[in-house]
Amino acid sequence: MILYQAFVVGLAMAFGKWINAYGSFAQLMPFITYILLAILLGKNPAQALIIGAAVELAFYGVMQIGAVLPQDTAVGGVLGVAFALILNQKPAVAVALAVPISMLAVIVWNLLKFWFTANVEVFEKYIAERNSHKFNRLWWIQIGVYELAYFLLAFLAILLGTAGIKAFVNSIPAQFLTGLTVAAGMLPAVGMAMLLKYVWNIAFLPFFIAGFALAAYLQLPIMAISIFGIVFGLIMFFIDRDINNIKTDKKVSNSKSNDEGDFFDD
Amino acid sequence: MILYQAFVVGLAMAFGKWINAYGSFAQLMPFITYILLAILLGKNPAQALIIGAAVELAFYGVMQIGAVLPQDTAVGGVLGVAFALILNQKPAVAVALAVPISMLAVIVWNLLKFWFTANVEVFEKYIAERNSHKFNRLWWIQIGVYELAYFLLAFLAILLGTAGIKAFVNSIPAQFLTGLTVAAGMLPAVGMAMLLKYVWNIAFLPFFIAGFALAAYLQLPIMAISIFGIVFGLIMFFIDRDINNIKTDKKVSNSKSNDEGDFFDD
Amino acid sequence: MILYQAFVVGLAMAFGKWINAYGSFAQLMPFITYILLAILLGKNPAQALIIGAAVELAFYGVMQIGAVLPQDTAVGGVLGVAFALILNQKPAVAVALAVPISMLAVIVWNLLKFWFTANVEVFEKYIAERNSHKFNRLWWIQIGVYELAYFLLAFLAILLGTAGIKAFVNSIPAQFLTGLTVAAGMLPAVGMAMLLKYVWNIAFLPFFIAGFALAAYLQLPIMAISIFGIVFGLIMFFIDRDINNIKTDKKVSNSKSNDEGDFFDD
Amino acid sequence: MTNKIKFTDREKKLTRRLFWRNMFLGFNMSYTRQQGVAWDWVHQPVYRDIYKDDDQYWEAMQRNLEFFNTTPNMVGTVSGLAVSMEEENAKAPKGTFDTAGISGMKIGLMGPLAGIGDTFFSGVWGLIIMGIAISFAKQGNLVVAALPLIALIPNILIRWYGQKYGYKLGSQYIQKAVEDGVMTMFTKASSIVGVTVVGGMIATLVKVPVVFKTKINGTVFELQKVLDQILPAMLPLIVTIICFWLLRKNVSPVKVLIGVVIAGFLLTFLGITGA
Amino acid sequence: MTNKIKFTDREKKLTRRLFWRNMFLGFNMSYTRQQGVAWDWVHQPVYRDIYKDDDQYWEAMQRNLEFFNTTPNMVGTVSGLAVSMEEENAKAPKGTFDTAGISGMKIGLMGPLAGIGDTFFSGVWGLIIMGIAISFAKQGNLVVAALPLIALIPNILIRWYGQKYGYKLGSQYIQKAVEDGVMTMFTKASSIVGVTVVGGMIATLVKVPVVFKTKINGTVFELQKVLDQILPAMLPLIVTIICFWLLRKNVSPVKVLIGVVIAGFLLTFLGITGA
Amino acid sequence: MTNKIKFTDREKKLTRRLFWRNMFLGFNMSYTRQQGVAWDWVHQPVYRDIYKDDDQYWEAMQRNLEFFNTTPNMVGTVSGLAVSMEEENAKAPKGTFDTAGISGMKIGLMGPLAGIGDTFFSGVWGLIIMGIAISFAKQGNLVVAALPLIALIPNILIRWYGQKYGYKLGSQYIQKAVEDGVMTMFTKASSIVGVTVVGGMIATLVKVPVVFKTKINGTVFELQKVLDQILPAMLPLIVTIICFWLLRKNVSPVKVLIGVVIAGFLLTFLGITGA
Ligand SMILES: OC[C@H]1O[C@H](O)[C@@H](O)[C@@H](O)[C@@H]1O
Ligand SMILES: OC[C@H]1O[C@H](O)[C@@H](O)[C@@H](O)[C@@H]1O
Ligand SMILES: OC[C@H]1O[C@H](O)[C@@H](O)[C@@H](O)[C@@H]1O
Repeated sequence: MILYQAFVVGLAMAFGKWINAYGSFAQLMPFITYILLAILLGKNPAQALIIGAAVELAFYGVMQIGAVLPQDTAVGGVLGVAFALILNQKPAVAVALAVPISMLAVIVWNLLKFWFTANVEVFEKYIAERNSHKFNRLWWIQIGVYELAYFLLAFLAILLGTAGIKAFVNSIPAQFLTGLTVAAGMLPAVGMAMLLKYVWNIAFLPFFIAGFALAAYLQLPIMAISIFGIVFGLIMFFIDRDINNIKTDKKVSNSKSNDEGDFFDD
Repeated sequence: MILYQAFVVGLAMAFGKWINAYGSFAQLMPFITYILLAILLGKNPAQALIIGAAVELAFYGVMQIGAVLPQDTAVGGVLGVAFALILNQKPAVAVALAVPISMLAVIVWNLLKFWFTANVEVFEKYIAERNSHKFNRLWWIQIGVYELAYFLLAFLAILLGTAGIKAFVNSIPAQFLTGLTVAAGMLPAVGMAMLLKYVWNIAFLPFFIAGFALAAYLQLPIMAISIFGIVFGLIMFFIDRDINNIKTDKKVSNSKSNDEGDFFDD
Repeated sequence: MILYQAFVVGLAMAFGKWINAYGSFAQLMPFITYILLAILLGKNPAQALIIGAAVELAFYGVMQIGAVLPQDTAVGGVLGVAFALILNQKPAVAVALAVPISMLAVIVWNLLKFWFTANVEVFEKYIAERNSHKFNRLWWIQIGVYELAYFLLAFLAILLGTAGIKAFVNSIPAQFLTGLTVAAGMLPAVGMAMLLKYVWNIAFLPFFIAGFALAAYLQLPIMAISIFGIVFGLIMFFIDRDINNIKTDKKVSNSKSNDEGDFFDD
Repeated sequence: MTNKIKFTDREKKLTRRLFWRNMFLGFNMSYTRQQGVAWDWVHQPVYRDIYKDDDQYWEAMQRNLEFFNTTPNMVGTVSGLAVSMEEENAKAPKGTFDTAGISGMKIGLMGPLAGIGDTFFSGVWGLIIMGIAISFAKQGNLVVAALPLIALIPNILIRWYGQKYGYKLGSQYIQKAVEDGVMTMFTKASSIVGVTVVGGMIATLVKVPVVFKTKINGTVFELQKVLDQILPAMLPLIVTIICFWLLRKNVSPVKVLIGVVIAGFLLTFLGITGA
Repeated sequence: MTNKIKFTDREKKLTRRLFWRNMFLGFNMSYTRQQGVAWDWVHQPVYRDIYKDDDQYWEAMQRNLEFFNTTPNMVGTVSGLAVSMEEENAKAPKGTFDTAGISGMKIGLMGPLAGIGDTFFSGVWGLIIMGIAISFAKQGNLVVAALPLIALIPNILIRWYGQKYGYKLGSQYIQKAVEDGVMTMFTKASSIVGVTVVGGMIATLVKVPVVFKTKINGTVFELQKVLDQILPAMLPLIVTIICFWLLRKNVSPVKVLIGVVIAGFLLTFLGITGA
Repeated sequence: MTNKIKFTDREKKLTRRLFWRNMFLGFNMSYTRQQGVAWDWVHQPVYRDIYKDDDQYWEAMQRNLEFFNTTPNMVGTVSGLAVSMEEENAKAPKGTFDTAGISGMKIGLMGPLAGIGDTFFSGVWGLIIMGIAISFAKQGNLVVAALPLIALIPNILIRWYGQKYGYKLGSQYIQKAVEDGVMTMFTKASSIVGVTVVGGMIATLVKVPVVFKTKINGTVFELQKVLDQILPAMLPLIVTIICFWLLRKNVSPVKVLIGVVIAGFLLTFLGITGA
């Protein structure tokens, strides 16, 4: 039983990490993985979604840009949801497990990337040797190791960790669980703040306030806020275009011809 | 009875078509005609309005610009409402009649306009002959024929068509009426699309989206949407003015004096 | 009893007028004074706030700019609230008293300011005499007289006016009170109009309309309207900055260096 | 623009007459001259008054029968301007005033004025007034009969003041407004209002009521609810966008109209939509 | 702008003293000098400290009694700048520093600063704070007593930092801000906030409650309902626009006020409005 | 941009192959070359096809192992361009085509494309799709499994058409777009959408539920209610601003994360927040 569970969680994990890299399909979203996981574990997929929603909310907005990956949300998510499903626990417990796991799992990725980096010169050597076969072999070996590593990580975590986690979860006092729920509810603030930091420019302040006010006062759903965001973005785009055209005109009139303005006219 | 009905519907029609041309008073709106129609037919004016609202909704947004007149909504409206009132039918029936009639009636207008066109050289001849009297006579004859044509159209339609329409309406199966109601509900989409086509410019996209979102999410009535539309229009007007002033300034500073900028200042 | 009441109202008045001048602390708001007043009079502070709210609403938006002070709202407010509290009257009565008193009280201020103006040459003389002591003495005397004048005004109004006011208030017919309530409800329109006049520029029209429509259709509270106002203000600020940068660039490119544009960049 | 314009008694009378006659501009349109014949009939009495000389009068009538077409509500300005120019012509010694300038002005202004006029009157104002009227009429509320009074205000004002200022202030202001781009800016602003309102209308007036529901695993699945959760008024929006796209591909409005009716019936017969 | 400004102990003491004395700027205003006398009283100790020479001290007192008027909350910047200039004067060999520059700066800045200050403090901030305070007070909620703490934050900050930066960074920044149009842009932005809020206030705070109703053909006709269907808060808007229009025609505020009161009574006696 | 692009059969096959291989760009990233190795593996078959000459093929492989990093979804354009340049190289007589141009283009475009790509895909699109998905998932609604189909549309389109146009239309358009500032404008517009959505998310997704209440003078005082009266979702906003401020001070995200968790526990233990 536990062996089977460990095995299927390992599979789900391998699938999740594949999706993480392949085609930037991450927007295929972890929820697919959670449904898969629930089916393989013989649990209710709807329940898996509810647990998964709590976990994804806590990860909401976290993203990797350039080199910095603060949390491996795929690993945290799969294991958090898996433990909660196996132990029939509440979403709060899944969050409690997912967050620390996601932080620890970054280490695995760093190790893998370190090894990939070491291999760059091997690839170079194969090219110098004009050996396509070896080049491709190493490419696929790396991908295989990547997949295997995450499979094993999940497999071992379930196999060896379930008993301990169960004992741990059962010993959690009620007030601690309340604290956990509150903390999980606050976590999306970090993701939001990271996103803000990435795109921030003081000139965007009014739109930030507008988005907040529309949601806070008019109780609009995410879709509506997004639509109004698109409205703002487009308005500013066209105003910028008009302003920009003057600038271009000015430069142009000082130098060459005037046919640049109509790039966007239709 | 039927003769009287045919006569008063003819009158209402003549009135409606007069309003169509005189002083661009079309915004005096067909509803006046429908109230008139109900009173003359001895029916409830409130009921006429309810039927008329369904018909006008199906015509909503249809407009003539330049040469193209896709539907003669005045003719369709008067006859559709008249039949529904006379036969005590539901709004959906009025719509079912009004839409095809409005399309057919365009032919009448085209015939009339064809004749007016042929007469242009007659007018020219009268001017060459310096004959004011004949010029004016032809002018009023044309208007008389125009009015009479629509009067007769309505008169005959009621006189000859009522029995057939009644039989036809009674034979309509329930599901067909449902289909009709659905189709009538969808028809304003065509008017909206025509308006959009007329004014469209990609830079207006954000305002289109905004209008839609305000109505879809905040359930605002037409008046409110219009007010927000005015807000958007004015904001863009003043921003354009500012941008434009720079352009003007630029040209001006290259050539002549600077007193143009204050055309709008107050 | 009445003496004590007159005395404490005088104190509250002196406090209120102090706050009117000191540190532009008017935003410390009359409500503090009303709470104080209620406590000193042994009345319910919550009730004082409710009465005060009605009075402040009738004064809402009235402000002194430059020389023109249309109403001395501090005097009107304290006496209006004081009479209503002492006579256990409704907010409408407080408004009925506060508005005319606030207009009359402007006279007192004009008299005081007239005397201060006459004293300017005395101050000049003391400076010519190099007499710091006398300079400071006159300064404090003026402040003392200012405070005392308003204390006495309130003291006498309560002492001598209460009986008359009581008789007057009791004789008010019901319909008159209704009229009063309606009039009081309409009064903020004057304050709003004054504010508008002060800041008006035709380019602000869309924002005025937007503020109105947001409140009228979406029932948003003041705070929300303010937030949307800030959104509008900021958006226009940044658009103006962009437009302005072009203007500056243009001038600059015609003359000197280009380092001015980045004053605001961050 | 000063609003102190002094008219002589004769001018006042002419002005009023022109105003009323211009109401007929929409009658008797032809394919070749559009409102050309109407222009002549409208200005007849004014030309008579201006040209004491019969030759000149008939020359003017002949000249002005030319092609003319603008939004009738906007004609006032052109009328006023044209009349003031005809007066110049009447006063000038024969042969010194080039009447081509009158034609030029008419042709030059009728286009931009139609642009603004159609956008504003058909695309914005008519739309709003009609929208409100429909919402009253739906409830059988007779107050609707009073709305035209409001609706006609801009119509009357633009006709009257357009003509007045056109006559007195001459072409320079309008010319200037066109050159300064104020005209374009105004049309753009009007269009924005129109487009916003159209956006709103789609969500409130176009109806595609989905009644389809089914049971999946015992839970009822109502298609309309799921659609609303994604985007309220999604189907009306999609239908309108399809129509818009077809019209832009120059499919004739009538075909689009018939297509929509057929779609409505089909969807209903398939049990997807209903009432 | 760097926020690392080093003050000596003496400067710190002076700064604090000036800050507190400036609180009195609103007292003892006169028609001829407005805040001129107050300026002198406020700066007395600072001038004493700067000018060891008694002649110079009294000359400064005399000079600064001149006309001065700005939004009291904005005085910090001018104060800081003026003091730094007086210090230059004190250090400069007699007769080499032109004190007209100090007057010029005071006169030059007091206007724009009053523009921003009045707009922001009376037109925006005061309005918002008061609006919120009234909504609390209406319910008798004593929390209102805590609001001044928030309300005074910008007052205190602008006074304090304005004075600090005015003193240390000199006039170039403010000069520059005025020239770059940043000042105008800021005033405009503030005004937009104010105008928006006023628009909102009209709909929420001005009340013209219509109670008129009648029966037409058996159906009850409630005027307020019909008005609301056309435009909610229509009458408050109209009343305010009329007041605004009268004020722009330079009708005195007091007359407008009395007019509104009379209108309120009249409408009530006629049975149109009520409570 | 014309949308009539003719491809030969060979080109069609290559195009499709490139498209699929590019899906692997995110694998096997290294610290030193990021996606450099993946680029080589992806373009292997295309280079093979282009360079009949084995020397040239291996030279290209060696050359293209260089550092490369962009948003994988945006790679299409660069790929298309690079391939067309390699073809020029293959056709040109040896030594006449400077392959530095290929590197230059790759390095020059990968930055701006990553800017747009990360902003749009992570900051806007992903955020919205995930937000909607979470709201479905919360209710256990399996419809969520269908959302990826919508979510992947822009991904696929940009990959496919980017590559197609990149290949055929060459660098001038993209170059031009960068120069004209269209690229910047687009990134700015995307960022505005992102920032707006983040603002909205804070109010809807971040939860700081205050349960503290007490009796003052017999009336119940609920802290959450008072806070809501001042500003709904005030605490979520404050928490986010604090996090943002810490991140801007370069506090590591992990520390901020831990800090928030601790704060959540503390507030709960103190009886202020709860569930
Ligand atoms: O387009 C200008 C004008 O053309 C024709 O005269 C008619 O369609 C009018 O309704 C329209 O306003
Ligand atoms: O206008 C500047 C200033 O003038 C006077 O001093 C007073 O009315 C102040 O309230 C105002 O701020
Ligand atoms: O920033 C560009 C690019 O950098 C890395 O390749 C990854 O972090 C991607 O997710 C990102 O899009």
